[in-house]
Amino acid sequence: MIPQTPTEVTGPASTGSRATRVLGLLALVALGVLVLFGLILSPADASQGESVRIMYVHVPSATVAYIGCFLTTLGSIIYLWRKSRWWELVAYAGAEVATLFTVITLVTGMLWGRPTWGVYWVWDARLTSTAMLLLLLLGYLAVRRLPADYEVRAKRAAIVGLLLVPNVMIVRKSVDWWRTLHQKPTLLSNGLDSKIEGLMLFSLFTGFIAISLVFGWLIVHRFRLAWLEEQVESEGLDIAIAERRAEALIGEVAP
Amino acid sequence: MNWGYVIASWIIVFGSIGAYSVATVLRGRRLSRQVPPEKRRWS
Amino acid sequence: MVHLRGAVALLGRFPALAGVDLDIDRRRIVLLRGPNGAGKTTLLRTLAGLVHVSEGEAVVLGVDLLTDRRSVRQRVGLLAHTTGLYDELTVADNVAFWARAARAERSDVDAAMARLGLDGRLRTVPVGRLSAGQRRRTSLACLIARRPELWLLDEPHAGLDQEGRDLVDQLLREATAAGATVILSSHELDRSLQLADEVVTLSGGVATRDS
Amino acid sequence: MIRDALLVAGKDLRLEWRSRVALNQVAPFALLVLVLFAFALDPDRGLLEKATPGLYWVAVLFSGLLALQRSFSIESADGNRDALRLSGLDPAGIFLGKVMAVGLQLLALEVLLGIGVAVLYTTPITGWILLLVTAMVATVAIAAAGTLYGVVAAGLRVRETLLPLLLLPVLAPVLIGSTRAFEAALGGTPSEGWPWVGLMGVIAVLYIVAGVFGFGPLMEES
Repeated sequence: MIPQTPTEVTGPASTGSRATRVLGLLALVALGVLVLFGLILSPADASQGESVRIMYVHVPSATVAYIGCFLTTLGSIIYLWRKSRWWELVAYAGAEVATLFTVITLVTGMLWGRPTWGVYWVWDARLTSTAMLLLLLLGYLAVRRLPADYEVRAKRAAIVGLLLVPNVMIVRKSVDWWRTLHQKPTLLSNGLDSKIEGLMLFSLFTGFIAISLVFGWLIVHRFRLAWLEEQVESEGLDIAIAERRAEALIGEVAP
Repeated sequence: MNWGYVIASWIIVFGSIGAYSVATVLRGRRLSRQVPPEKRRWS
Repeated sequence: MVHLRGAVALLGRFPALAGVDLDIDRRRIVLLRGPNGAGKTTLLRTLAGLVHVSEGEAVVLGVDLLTDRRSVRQRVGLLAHTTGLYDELTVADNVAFWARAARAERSDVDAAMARLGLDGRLRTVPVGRLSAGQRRRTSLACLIARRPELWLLDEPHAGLDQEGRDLVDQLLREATAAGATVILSSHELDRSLQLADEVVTLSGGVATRDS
Repeated sequence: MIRDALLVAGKDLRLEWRSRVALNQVAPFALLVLVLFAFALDPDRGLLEKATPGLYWVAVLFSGLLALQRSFSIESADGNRDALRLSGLDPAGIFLGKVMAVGLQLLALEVLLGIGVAVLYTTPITGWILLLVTAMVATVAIAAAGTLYGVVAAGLRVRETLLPLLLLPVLAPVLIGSTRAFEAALGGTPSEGWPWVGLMGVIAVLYIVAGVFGFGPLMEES
């Protein structure tokens, strides 16, 4: 992931490298194992029935979404502190991948809710704070993708990114308080806490491994893509200075 | 009886991750051509 | 007072200054000239500490602009095309706000307004209702109340009447007599050449000194 | 820093006083929102009464958003950012000054809306201490967060649309907290309201600190 000194002069013509190919292969194998255990080998839950299988992808997705947010805040802090563009791009990659997994978390949560609660949406504390998380991430991405100079975008986005994790914590706390005053239907306390064992636990574990590998692979590729985007933007600065100086020479010849 | 929701969730998970991955990789390939090799410092 | 060596300044990705060399001593009046787009305005904004110098050397009033731009800002006075004045506030409120922000004394504020002829009926007129020349006078009043060590003026004569232009020249001579340094750009060449001690021509983001 | 803050706050309030935009446009808008709620929720069915605290704070939030937009549109004149950077004002002072000015305008709006709610929705007012403390803390939180995100969006063509997107999700906990605290006060169980005041206090402090340290970098480079 760290841009290193070139080992060969001709770099790869994509965002891939030997390391990411190994990582990608591992992720694919893990996903295969996850399908095998999550959909075929593990039994249905006594109380939830088959819909417990949604948990094996839902819970890991929620976890990596939070990890992505954490990367965004961490990257933003280091960018503001050290002026490190590298970390700024990590923050950007983290936010975008986190957005993907937040959407996945929301959709799978709703699809789990329909057979369990009979409706797609209830104002469950976790579901609500995940929706708020999505809105906060979209705000960050809106600033980061502003049509403006890199410095302007990066600095403003970094302030928003810096406050992302504190905001997520405050929103979660407030939504928890807000809901728990009335009822307590959260995904985990309703389903998995009590009698999870054996193959089901192993399936969930496989889910964490597989989704984490996918997350890592996506972060590396998205980071490298952001790196390329930035290179394309700053490309040709030397040429621009030379052209500007040439203007001066022409000016001297023609008085 | 809930298999429909299970399959739908898994398809959405695998589909969206797959689509995002493909988009990222393809865009990476396209941009790579515009950047000189010495600035793509990974191997 | 001012020392630039190969200074590059970017506006976005455009190199508005493409390696400027410039040395200016204290108490001098220096005229910048050059065609539109030569980098005059960017040079003045750079010297005021508003634009980031990405390459080369840049020292203004003994402060290195590459490491510290903030401490220069309070000590210079920039008269730009844009005024930064609040349209809905009166002339007196505007001058008082900007001058007191720079820690000017109340008496300096009144003196500056009197000097620019803003002490009469104009005091209580909202800036939004002023003519271009009157706005320029208001900006100048804000500037002289701050007593800057380095005056940076982007076409100070533009929009002023005959009397106003004479007043500007007089203010600049007084400023240098009091120990300040002045750099101005102007298209009023006859008037400015009389006023200036030195002339620097900018073209394509590069400076050359006229002998 | 405090001196600069007072200078900026004084300037903003004087400008508001001279232009009277808050008085002539924002205040009537706030009252209009109250009337619209009454149209949407039939006043005879008791819905309005139950929802009063929530409606009140939604009205504060939306009219406060207008006041915030206004507070940044006066700084959007050509060259204003340059002038502020050259002025010698401490960026933290500018931030605090704008927070003060926006906060005072919000308080005025809240008083007006409070009178409006009491009269139009015939809400009996109880639990004064909790009501006042909630209003103060929520106002500081809204003004501080609004000013910080206001400058993130400032100077861009998309300013008017970007600010609500950034600000409203962040203020959702303030809306929840202030509404619950008001319900507790009006329902005669003030002890349930104080934890919410604490939560809003945390938000207010977070944004004051972030603004004091973040305003300087945000004023540069744009």
